[in-house]
Amino acid sequence: MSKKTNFGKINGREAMVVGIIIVMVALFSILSPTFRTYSTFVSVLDMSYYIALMAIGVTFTLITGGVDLSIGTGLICYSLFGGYLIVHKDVPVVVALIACLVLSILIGALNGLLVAIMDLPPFLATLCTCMITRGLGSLLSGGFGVSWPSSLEPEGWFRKIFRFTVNGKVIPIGIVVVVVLVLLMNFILKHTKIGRYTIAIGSNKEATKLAGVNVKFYHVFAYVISGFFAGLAAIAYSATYVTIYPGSGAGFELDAIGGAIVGGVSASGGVGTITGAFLGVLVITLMKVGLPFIGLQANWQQIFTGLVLIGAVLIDVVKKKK
Amino acid sequence: ETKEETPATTPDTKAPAASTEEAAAPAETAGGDYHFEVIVKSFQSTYWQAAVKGIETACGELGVTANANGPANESDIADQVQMLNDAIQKAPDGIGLAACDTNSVLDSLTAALNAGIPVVCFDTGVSDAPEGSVVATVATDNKAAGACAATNMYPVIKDVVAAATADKPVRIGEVNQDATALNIQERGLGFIDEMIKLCTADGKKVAVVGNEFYVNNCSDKGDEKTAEVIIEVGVPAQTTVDLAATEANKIMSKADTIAIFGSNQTTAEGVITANETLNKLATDPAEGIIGAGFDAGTPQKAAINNGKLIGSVTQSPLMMGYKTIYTLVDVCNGKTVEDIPMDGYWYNADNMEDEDIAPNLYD
Amino acid sequence: MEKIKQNAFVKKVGFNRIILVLVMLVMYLSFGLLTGGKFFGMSRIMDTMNYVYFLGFLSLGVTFVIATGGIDFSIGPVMFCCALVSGYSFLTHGIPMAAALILSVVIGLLFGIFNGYLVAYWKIPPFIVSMASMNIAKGIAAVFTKTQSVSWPQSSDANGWYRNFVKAGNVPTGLIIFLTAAIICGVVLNKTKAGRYILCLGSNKEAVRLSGVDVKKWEMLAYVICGILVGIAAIFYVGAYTTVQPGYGDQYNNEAIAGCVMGGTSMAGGLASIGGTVIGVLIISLLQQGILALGFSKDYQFIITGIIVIAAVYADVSARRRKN
Amino acid sequence: MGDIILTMKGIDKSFPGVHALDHVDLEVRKGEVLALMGENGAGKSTLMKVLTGIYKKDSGTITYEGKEVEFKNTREAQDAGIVIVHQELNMLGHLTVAQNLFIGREFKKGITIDDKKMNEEAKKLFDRLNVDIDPKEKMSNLTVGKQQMCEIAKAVSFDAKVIIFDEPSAALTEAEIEEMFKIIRDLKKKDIAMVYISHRMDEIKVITDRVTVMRDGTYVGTLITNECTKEDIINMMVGRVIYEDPKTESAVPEDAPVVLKVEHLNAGKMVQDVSFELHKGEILGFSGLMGAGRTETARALFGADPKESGDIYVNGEKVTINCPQDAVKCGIGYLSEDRKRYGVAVQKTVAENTTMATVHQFMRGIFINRKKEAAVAQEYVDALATKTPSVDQLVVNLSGGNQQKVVIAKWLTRDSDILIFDEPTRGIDVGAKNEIYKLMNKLAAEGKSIIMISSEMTEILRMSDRIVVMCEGKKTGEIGIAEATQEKIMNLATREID
Ligand SMILES: Nc1ncnc2c1ncn2[C@@H]1O[C@H](COP(=O)(O)OP(=O)(O)OP(=O)(O)O)[C@@H](O)[C@H]1O
Ligand SMILES: Nc1ncnc2c1ncn2[C@@H]1O[C@H](COP(=O)(O)OP(=O)(O)OP(=O)(O)O)[C@@H](O)[C@H]1O
Ligand SMILES: [Mg+2]
Ligand SMILES: [Mg+2]
Repeated sequence: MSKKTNFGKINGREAMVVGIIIVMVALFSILSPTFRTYSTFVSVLDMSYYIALMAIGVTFTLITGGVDLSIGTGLICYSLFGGYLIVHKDVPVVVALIACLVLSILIGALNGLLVAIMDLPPFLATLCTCMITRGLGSLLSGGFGVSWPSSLEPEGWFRKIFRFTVNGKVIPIGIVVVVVLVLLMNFILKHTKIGRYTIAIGSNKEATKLAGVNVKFYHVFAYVISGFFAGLAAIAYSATYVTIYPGSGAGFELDAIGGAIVGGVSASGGVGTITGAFLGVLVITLMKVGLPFIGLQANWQQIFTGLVLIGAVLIDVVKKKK
Repeated sequence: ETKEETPATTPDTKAPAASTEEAAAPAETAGGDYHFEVIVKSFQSTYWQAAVKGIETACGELGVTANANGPANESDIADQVQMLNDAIQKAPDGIGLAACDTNSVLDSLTAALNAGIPVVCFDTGVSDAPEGSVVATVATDNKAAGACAATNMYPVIKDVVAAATADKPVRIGEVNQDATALNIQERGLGFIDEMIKLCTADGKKVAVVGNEFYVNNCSDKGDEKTAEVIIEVGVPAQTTVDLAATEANKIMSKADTIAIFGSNQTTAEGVITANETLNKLATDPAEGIIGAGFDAGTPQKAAINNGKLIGSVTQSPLMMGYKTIYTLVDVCNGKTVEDIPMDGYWYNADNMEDEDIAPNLYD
Repeated sequence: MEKIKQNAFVKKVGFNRIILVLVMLVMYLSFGLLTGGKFFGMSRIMDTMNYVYFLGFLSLGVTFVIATGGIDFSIGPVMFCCALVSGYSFLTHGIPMAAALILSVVIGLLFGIFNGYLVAYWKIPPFIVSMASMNIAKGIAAVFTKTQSVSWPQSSDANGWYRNFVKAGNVPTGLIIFLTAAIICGVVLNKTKAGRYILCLGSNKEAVRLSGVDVKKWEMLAYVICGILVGIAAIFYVGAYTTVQPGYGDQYNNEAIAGCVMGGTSMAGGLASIGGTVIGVLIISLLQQGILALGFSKDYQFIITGIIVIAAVYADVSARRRKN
Repeated sequence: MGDIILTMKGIDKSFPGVHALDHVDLEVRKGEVLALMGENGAGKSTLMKVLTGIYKKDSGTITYEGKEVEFKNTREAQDAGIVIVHQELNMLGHLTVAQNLFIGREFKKGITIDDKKMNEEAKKLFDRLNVDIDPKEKMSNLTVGKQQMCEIAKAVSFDAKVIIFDEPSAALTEAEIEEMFKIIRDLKKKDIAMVYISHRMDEIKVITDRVTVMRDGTYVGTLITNECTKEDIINMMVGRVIYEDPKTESAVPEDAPVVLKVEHLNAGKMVQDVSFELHKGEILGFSGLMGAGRTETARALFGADPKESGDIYVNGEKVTINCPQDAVKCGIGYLSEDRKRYGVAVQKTVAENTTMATVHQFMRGIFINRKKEAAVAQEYVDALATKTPSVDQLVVNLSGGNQQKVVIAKWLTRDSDILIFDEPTRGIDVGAKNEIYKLMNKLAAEGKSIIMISSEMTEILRMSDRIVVMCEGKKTGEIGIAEATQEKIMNLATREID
């Protein structure tokens, strides 16, 4: 009843997810000696970057009571576009990065327009932009897969945002970048107007409108944030992996949304934290990376992911019943 | 290595049906304003872009036209079948086909046969094709190409393998994109079987572990407990680069791993990606893991130049496309044609610039 | 314009649906003309129909789920799971073809029960349930088949008789079966108790529950019907395209859902039109086929489908808003 | 009395199917409290929503501080100094009290929101208003009354010149109402004009200066509070409409059998040890303030919400009711207080809604016999005089009263012997209201038994044979209609339970 339990609830969920992470790490480490190496730790992080960045963005839309299904194909679309500019148009990497982000913001704004202004159901609207970005990505890149400059080339400097090597030791600096962004966005969600109104829209859109808030603007903005972070995720993806193939990317969004939900973000709006979403993403990535290590064929990871998702939501359902 | 520009005109042993079909078709002049439809597996990777380039070159040389098309994804079987059907509808003088799936195109091949359109398969053969529909296949012998990687890798790791004991076995990894596509299967098994052969020849006991398909279909899966050399096969849940990298990472993280082979562009890049974190790849087995790849592409070429991979096997997509058109024109001109086996070429930092290698190393 | 809209016939069929039919005809004609008439050919039509069948069954299935206000985007992977597991059982474990076909439907049914139970009885949001079952379907299929693709027998094969469901000689049996199924679905949705409750609970679940109706049962039934239809879709998929690979199938979710909502089924639930779904599926298939036939890449199809769906749904949403 | 600050003239507003405001006039003066009265559905809320820019008027003029104005949204109205406390709560359950209080006008520190300052300011405001609420509490954890006080505090916290209270007292306890009156008197001293909408006659006499009365969307007239009697106001409100004669004594014979007996029903905090009996042919009124737990009692009884304990007997037989199906099988029907949310499926037709509980009666084999269904639905449309062009009309296009009749028809087709009417006339216009009263009396006369939950005292006194009063989840008393008075009921409804 008191504010303590309020706080307790949110932190409780996060604490629980941290607990799950610890248990998973312990389990994998016991079952597989190769798992408990520095490099595995780094590769878990490597995979978590782009999913976590998408999760940060999509959490904003989830909190408004919507969803953004276009981030996965969007990510590939932006990444293809940027890569195409570098490889085929010889633009400097900085320009490509900016182009990536600009395109992502535009697609985010398009989602916002469809959902907040044209009042289309978020699921459907973003499903359509998912299809559109999937096609657009191939068209913008001329239908070809592209490879961004490698870390050995001077133009590959952007890869050092996420990972660089000192004396043969890989420093996963990306985790710092992502954590800073997580904390920043968590702060924005909790302590700025943008965040406040995002929660308010998810809580009761009509009442928020009656309070004189420019609901449309903030609603659109949530989708722009989602798009923008898909753009950042595109950069992380391009920086971590070698070649970007058109036609891929569908399904990435589900890892991000799944992570957010495991981390306690409610699919019906109003509830959730960015830190929670980030921790949830770590669970998903750990599963992807860890399960092959303990000798389970890669396909088991999909079954486990499905079960973990249901389990996570079931906790909420059972809690609510009590 | 078969490097003839024109196929051998050996006595007519194959595809008699096709030649009679052709004879029945309205006679065209040899210079040929022929039009062909070419269907590739997809345009996703640069591999196929190279193939299309070869097709265009051949068309330019012969003065024929060809229209290349392909689904968005190598797994879009349904789309490719439709494309093939559409191509047949257009009644071209011939069809070049790289089938995503060899079984799903059979009905369409029958339709092509009935319509009197000769089909040349390239990259991937269709073994069960109805008699006479496929007049020739221009494809890499994937088994040989996979074995080629093993043959070239083995000398480098020979000493380490020799030193291996049942108590302290060594591990050779292989990452395959999937266990479904015929060419990947053959390639993967080709590498495994050759490696087993080479190791057993040196008196080593070999075991194959990992993905069930490869374990069950290799020449001898052995026993992991007594083996001195363990070949571990990883297959990602889906063919995305991140999951391919995870599989590579899993294998490369193991302390006893001495070598790893990525059996196509995606998985070879997976190995390279995993190495970004692990930093274990080296050209000397004493210093780290020996890596080998398959196909080309900028990242692989760079990795070879930088001493991350000792080399890679390239097919010649360019030549395959090129020869497909030549074969089709021959068919149209009533010549008898034969299957053209294409070789896999081992390339490394030394021979990358060679005249007969460089054109096949697409970006 | 207003006059047309007020016309009794137009009102009954629905203005937007008539527009859709027109869109479809225009598309068909223009594809026909652009391909020099080849698109009109009988065998071409049969090809198009191959795509209509399996997508149509998926779309019919998901229509029931969307009618309850839910969503299921595990249908594509579940369809592949059905085809893979039953096909693998046939090829490797030697079960008879008839049993394999039944198995396919049963697997679809089991997924329907699983999804429906979690949604209706455990109150887990449909979105999350389908996200989970999509992963589970892919995983099970891959584990069961040892990540092998499965090629069903050809029509020339002794066991290839199942292909007669798709096409028997030159008789488009698939069309007959699909239309019959659509009519049955239409009857179930509009004329039976099950359909009535599914639609009503989609419109206002709480009101139906407070009327003393076992809403959980009916809500679950929608998912079960969907599951069965997905199992049937699997048969039509392999009947036309022979081979299925593990790990895929998601690409058909979007198209099936798009076909359904394009036809006027509301994502908010309560409003569903089987006729609309059939038209929607035809449009999607035409688009898919036409774009391929014109030699354009599939990318255009994605973009155009996305735009058409947005337009169709926006038309519905704004019409409803004007009414209120 | 102060100068005129606000004039509304000839305001007209129609909703599809409802002419909600028909050339209404209104005049508000500085430093006065103007009561705006009228039956449910008279158009009071609509008029205020037009004033504050929530609805766009069809015609008419609004003059504020001498200038003609037209606010496009609440924000503009707020900025001009007109704020409104809405009838329905507009809370954001996921945010704290302070965050709710300052939503849309947060204090800022740089680009961030200064939650600390907001909490402090909220504390100051609550201290000044003498309300005991923790600003850091999550809004959804407050009682309805406290939430309402937050809304009032929020209105006060604006530097407003005109404050509109739309039925603020409905959810408040006596003590809270006293607090609110203090606040209002305070505001009056500051020359702030207020519009006070309430159905409670006593409050009107205590706190307001003038009374403007509306009826059926029209302006009837304005009285000076001190110079008129309750009866004057009621006459103006009710006008030509003749209500069913109020009951003065129970119409139920002494020996009428007990059809429903509830013993020691417990369901959460809102239903604690509730027991009562319902006789055949009886209308049993349930009275109490909002939040008294009557709805919860009804829902628990009906099986709509889980219950912890308690026995239910129907016609003397003990029954188990765990879900609405069980209740329906026992012959119980429930008309929810929130029609739109729990009563009708608005996107479905009248016929479909009518047969919602009884589809199985219209089956021919596995098919629904639509003809028979339509015929039966039409029968009830005629019997209840539901205004609808046809039974194929979508319910969303019907007015509230007619929607209510569709819900009643639903239970009548089911032949339910026990009917629970939860706020049967909420949001229903005067004419329809009377028809529903007639209908209820008719049903009771036919031997059906009715539980009627109502927050309107007049309705309770007019319709009930017996009255159960609840307060904070407990039954606090039971009075026969012959002895019942408003005061007695109010006493029981606000009784502090030891
Ligand atoms: N948004 C709306 N759409 C359609 N009809 C409406 C709408 N809002 C109000 N009405 C109708 O307008 C009429 C006046 O409603 P209003 O809420 O103004 O009454 P009121 O006097 O405030 O009643 P109460 O005392 O119950 O609050 C009613 O018949 C109501 O059903
Ligand atoms: N467990 C609870 N905790 C907090 N608030 C609750 C709880 N249960 C109910 N409430 C609130 O109290 C109100 C209960 O009112 P309820 O409808 O039961 O009372 P009522 O006597 O029927 O009054 P009315 O019908 O006039 O609203 C609900 O609107 C709800 O917001
Ligand atoms: Mg009102
Ligand atoms: Mg109530």
